[in-house]
Amino acid sequence: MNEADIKQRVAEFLAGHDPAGDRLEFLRARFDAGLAWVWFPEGLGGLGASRELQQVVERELADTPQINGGKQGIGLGMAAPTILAFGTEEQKRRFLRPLWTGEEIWCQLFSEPGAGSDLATLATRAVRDGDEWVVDGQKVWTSGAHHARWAILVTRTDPEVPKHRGLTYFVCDMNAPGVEVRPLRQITGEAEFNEVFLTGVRLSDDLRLGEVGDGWRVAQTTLMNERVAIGGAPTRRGGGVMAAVLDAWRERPELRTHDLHQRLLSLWVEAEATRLSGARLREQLAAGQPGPEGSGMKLSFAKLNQALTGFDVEFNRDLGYDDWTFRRSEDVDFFGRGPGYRYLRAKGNSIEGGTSEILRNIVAERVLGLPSEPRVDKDVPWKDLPR
Amino acid sequence: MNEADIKQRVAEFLAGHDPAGDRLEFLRARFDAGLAWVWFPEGLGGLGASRELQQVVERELADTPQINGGKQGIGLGMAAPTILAFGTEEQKRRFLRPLWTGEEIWCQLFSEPGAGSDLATLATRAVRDGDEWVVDGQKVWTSGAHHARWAILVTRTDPEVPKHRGLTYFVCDMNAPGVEVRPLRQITGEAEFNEVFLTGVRLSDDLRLGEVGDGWRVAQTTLMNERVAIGGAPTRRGGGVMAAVLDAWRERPELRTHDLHQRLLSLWVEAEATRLSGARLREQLAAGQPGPEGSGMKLSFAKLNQALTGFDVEFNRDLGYDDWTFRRSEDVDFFGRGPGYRYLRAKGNSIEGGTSEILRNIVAERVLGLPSEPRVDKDVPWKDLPR
Amino acid sequence: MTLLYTEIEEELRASVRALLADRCPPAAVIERVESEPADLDLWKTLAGEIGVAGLLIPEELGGAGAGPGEAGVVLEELGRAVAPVPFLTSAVLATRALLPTRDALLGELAEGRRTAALAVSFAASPYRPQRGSAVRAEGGRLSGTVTGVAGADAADVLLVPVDGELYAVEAAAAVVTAGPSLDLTRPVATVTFDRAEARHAGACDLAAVLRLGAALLASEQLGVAEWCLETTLGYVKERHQFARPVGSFQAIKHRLADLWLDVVRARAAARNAVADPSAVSVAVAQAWNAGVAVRVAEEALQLHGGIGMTWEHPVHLYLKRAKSSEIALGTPGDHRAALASLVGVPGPEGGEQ
Amino acid sequence: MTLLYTEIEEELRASVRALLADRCPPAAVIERVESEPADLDLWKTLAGEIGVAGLLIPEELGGAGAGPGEAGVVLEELGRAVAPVPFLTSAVLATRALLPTRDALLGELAEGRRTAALAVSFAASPYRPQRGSAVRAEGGRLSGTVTGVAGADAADVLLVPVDGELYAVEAAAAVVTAGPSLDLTRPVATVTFDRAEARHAGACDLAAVLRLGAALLASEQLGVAEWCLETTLGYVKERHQFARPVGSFQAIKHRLADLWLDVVRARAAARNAVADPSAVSVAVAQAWNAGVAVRVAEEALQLHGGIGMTWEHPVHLYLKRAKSSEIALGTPGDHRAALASLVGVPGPEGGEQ
Repeated sequence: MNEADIKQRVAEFLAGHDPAGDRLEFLRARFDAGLAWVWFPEGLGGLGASRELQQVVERELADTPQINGGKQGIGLGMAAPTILAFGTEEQKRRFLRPLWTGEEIWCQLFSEPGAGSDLATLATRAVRDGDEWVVDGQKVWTSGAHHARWAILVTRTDPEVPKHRGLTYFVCDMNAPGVEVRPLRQITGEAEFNEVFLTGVRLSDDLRLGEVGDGWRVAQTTLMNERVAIGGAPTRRGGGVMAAVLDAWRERPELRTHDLHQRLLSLWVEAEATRLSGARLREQLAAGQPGPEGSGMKLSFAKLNQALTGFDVEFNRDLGYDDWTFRRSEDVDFFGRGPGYRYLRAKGNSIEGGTSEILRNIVAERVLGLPSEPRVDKDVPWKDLPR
Repeated sequence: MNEADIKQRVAEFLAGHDPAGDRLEFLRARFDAGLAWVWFPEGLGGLGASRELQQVVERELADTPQINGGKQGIGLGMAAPTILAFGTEEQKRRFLRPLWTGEEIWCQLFSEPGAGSDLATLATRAVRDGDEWVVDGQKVWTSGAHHARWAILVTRTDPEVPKHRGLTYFVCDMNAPGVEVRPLRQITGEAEFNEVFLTGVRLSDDLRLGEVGDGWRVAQTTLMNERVAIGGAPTRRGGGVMAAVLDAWRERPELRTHDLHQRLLSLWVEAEATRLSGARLREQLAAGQPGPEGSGMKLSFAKLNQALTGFDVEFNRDLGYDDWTFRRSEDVDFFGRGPGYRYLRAKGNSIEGGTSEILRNIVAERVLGLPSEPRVDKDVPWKDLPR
Repeated sequence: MTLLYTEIEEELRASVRALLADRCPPAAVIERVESEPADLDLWKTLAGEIGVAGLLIPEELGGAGAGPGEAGVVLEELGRAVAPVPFLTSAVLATRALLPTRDALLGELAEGRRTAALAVSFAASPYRPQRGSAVRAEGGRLSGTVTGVAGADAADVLLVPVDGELYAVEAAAAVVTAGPSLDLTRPVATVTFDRAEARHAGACDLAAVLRLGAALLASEQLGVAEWCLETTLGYVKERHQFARPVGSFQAIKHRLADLWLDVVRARAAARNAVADPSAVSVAVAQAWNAGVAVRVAEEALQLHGGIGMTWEHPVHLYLKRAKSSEIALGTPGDHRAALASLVGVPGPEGGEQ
Repeated sequence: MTLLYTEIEEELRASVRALLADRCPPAAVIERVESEPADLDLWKTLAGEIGVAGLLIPEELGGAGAGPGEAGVVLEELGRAVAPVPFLTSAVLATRALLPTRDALLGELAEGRRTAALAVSFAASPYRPQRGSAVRAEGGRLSGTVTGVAGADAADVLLVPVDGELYAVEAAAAVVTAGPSLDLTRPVATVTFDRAEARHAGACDLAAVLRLGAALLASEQLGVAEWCLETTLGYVKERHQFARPVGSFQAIKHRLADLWLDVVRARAAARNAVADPSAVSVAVAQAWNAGVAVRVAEEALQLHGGIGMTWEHPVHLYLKRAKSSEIALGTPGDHRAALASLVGVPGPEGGEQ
């Protein structure tokens, strides 16, 4: 299937469905026409085409009703590829369509207070009871949990074996009794995330994704898709966080000093070199030469954002803050807020989605081929690990 | 014994010995009067007094013939305290007097090509043969080996036990057959150091310092004294390497830029804060509160010297060098040479006398109490270690 | 002159630390910062029982006749606790402004019966003392606005420098408007005077006042950095990941060793600035310590991982204090710029570029 | 415009790399640098067999009609080998100076029959092209001195810009005095003309010439950084201390990961500068890559421990090249200063201070 075939499909679809009609009907029809994600199999929102062709579809359908990439992010970016890879036919048919149309929102129940960087040490238990599993534990850093219908969930089903081997992956029904969602307040004042307490939550066995004990492998698929998604958006020269800093710099000449000027020029160069390497990475991906550079983009962006937002607060000599109110926020409104907010929020960039420490380990071992450290937890049953 | 007593001793000594007479005779007499190092025992150059009182002696004898602190550095700073701590009475009487007067120069045979940071893994073998030991191996980074009469030497006497337990410490006769000294050229062009090849060198057992197999403990005494000696000299504000940079900065206004100016001001602040912490450390030592800060001085100075000398080359926009000639140098003539030399020589500051990496480990574990890493070499016989 | 702590200073530290441990644990600070940040009960005890409010005031004026060294130790402890009390604003800045006048108010300040604030922007510096101030005096009355005033929320009386003269205005005669502040534990306010009745107290060398404030702020920054470093050390020794304490990973160890070297130097710089509060010493202490406090607080947050990003963990209070203090009384860049002429490191003016 | 390497570039790289591996291993470079640094035999092969000398020269003038992209790849490889050949000085700087004149000498340079050097200080920059030059032209003869000239030792002919005009002088007609240079593999010399016979070749926009040189130097710096990073990775994987490869220690791993991020960005910046050698792209590439090369070389030395401090290990050749290149054709600070006006980040002039 090539670009012309795809264009033809889109044209046929548009001939039969009016973009000005009911939004949801239109999206459902688009899914059924295989134009949701063309590289997925036929019947599951795709056409079995190559992934690059999705760009053609997006271009052709740019003026039609769109899905909500922000609110549906976890579902689209993490749950869907995992369900596609490990789900039963029945699971794929049940979950993918409403996931894509946005009728059902997804969230992710992975991290725990005691299992952050070392996710595989997680303690949320799932115990089999006939055709059901009973889940007890606490998850944290869950965004969107309060309007999610489903969650992807990793649990420990066997504490007697080493930590990577005793995990099982589920789809969790967020409406099930025993699921409690509490907003988690951050240092910015607001709550983007939640804590999720699971108490005697019963999940039927057909919500299991992959084999019992194979949860680590399933979770790796999810996480691989997460890391590709972070830090990949193209920016223009002097754009992104730098643009916010430059606006202030140009508007307030009375605050400029030589010290700040030299530091800003250095940051400008770093931002531009980082932007260029992102552009080069996208060229590589487009040319089908993925290359290892992707692993580092998040690291570089986190450092740069933190330096720039810290600079911004200092430059503005701003002792104020815009709003400490404890409220639930749906999105990160980075540019709609003040320098103080940006400074604090950017601190999370080196923690969320893999800490910079873990990412440096990954670069060192997987990209540079450096030997791993002596491991003390490889062959120890999970229940005997020090914690 | 107090300050007045010491002054009296010095006065009596001066009454009997003319500083204008034979230099060596004067120094020998000073040693015999216990005024070499007053905190050493009587009969061994000292008076069993407290260490602070040495300052009084130095002040009172400032205008008399002096020993050569540079050339005798290893003997005075490392060999002497070790001999005092572990030597037999006979060894102390034999070695300490000519060591102090400078009649016999000492060097240090510790590091090996395969044993740098991990000194305890050293491979130079000493095998017992009746009342003698036969030594074979290669040492490196030995300063002053070419005019040394004696060396302090660590050898492996038992390869069958874990590495720290199979070491034995000797005084090595540098005139013995089988000792070969070769100058080791550095990146600066010159050779401050030597490689020393030991081939079938026979040392009598009475040159052994400490027990057989106890060499690691003896070497720790030596190294502790080395680290105290490094980076402890008082400087004035804007002195040291900074002074060399500032001279150039003031003399060549046409080379100044805002970039360089801001960087120089930052380095000036770092240099001053570092200098103040050195001054505070000396106050603590004088007040008998040693404190852990000493462990860090060498780290701070190495970083600062490297940054300053790198800045200096860039500021001078100097593409030249003063002299690449391969020649033996007795001392580090840091300030008599050009910026390029200082830049290259300062690179050694974070390697010699304990790398900055090892010093950070020491600070982290001994000062901050952080747990050590998992060790894979603790209980393995030396001969079975991977290398 | 010594860079060490005296026995008297160590005793003072012990008293302050014990009181703060009892009355001002981090959880209590978090709880109060959104309703009424300033803890005036605690301040009453510090001033009345320990006598910290009068440290800089001579005995004959009702104070303790101590000096910057003692005040520095108090600030180290207050920094370690991010204690929301007006010591720096009342007992250092306002008191120092008033000292040359030997005004009777000093006695009341010393006893802690009244609390003052210097109506100057906390973002002003010894080099730009007027930043944020626009107040004029007319016939014994003041009119105008000062932005970014620290400690105004806790003050009974405002000391207002206008054209080299110092005026005292009852807080009730001014409008003090507190907005949200980056530093939750030392919020700033806009102070507005509209023909407010003012008492002339005497002359005021505002740059000198702010310089002493900057000298002592370096001690507070040291305290902030110390708490952050110690708390992080404690956390990484306890927190396990990959079946090892996080603090046994070498990359973490080396970063903490480097931070410790920074803090050791911050201690020396802070003590030097209180032993000799000259322009050079103060500029060095601020240029170094402000950055160290921010760096250590930022690393503390990072090394706490996710928990450090939560409101319930106190590390954010320290980060916000550190970052605000970087701006307060001159940024590190301002202090470095001042050193250029103070120590003879001239800029490129007259040279190329 | 692409930031990737083309197939043609990769083929060119492979040829150059294979030749250098054979003829220019580090040990051979160390051996020759103190007697006769420039390897003219190697240069003859590179120019004659691989054709690198004519890359920037159009086909109708006897060259290969390639562009900065190909030249950049050659410089990456020459940087990786710290190869002592006059590619940058003759085939880039001198050639680019001569190109607008379409002088017949270009054909000889393209074939490698003759080698040229631009008689301009290597410490000059697009922003200060005259730095180090004091030459005047009188009646077809040149007099004066240029300091810090790179490649003069290997040149048959010197191209001398004087007041916007370019003159060609036979090397034999000038006095070339080489002193000890920090960069052993690309020494600089003082060139003196005493009424030297000169041929007027045409006009010369020296700033533009030096800008292209700076663009391509960024590729060489990338090559230097790559060799240092790769060699260090190889070393720490093999070198054992404490019964573990040194490269298994986390602090080392994290530093190397950060260096790799720097090198990845240096590659993007270098490719951008050859794809679009505009003032902004060149300034970015130099401001970033010069520092990366120095930083990676310094870390390479440190992570090699004692062996890195010895003359016999080649890492010092790279450190010296990196540090000299930081000064060459504008320091990072010079290039950042240029960006201020190029991209609209104005300085404080007119504001405070």
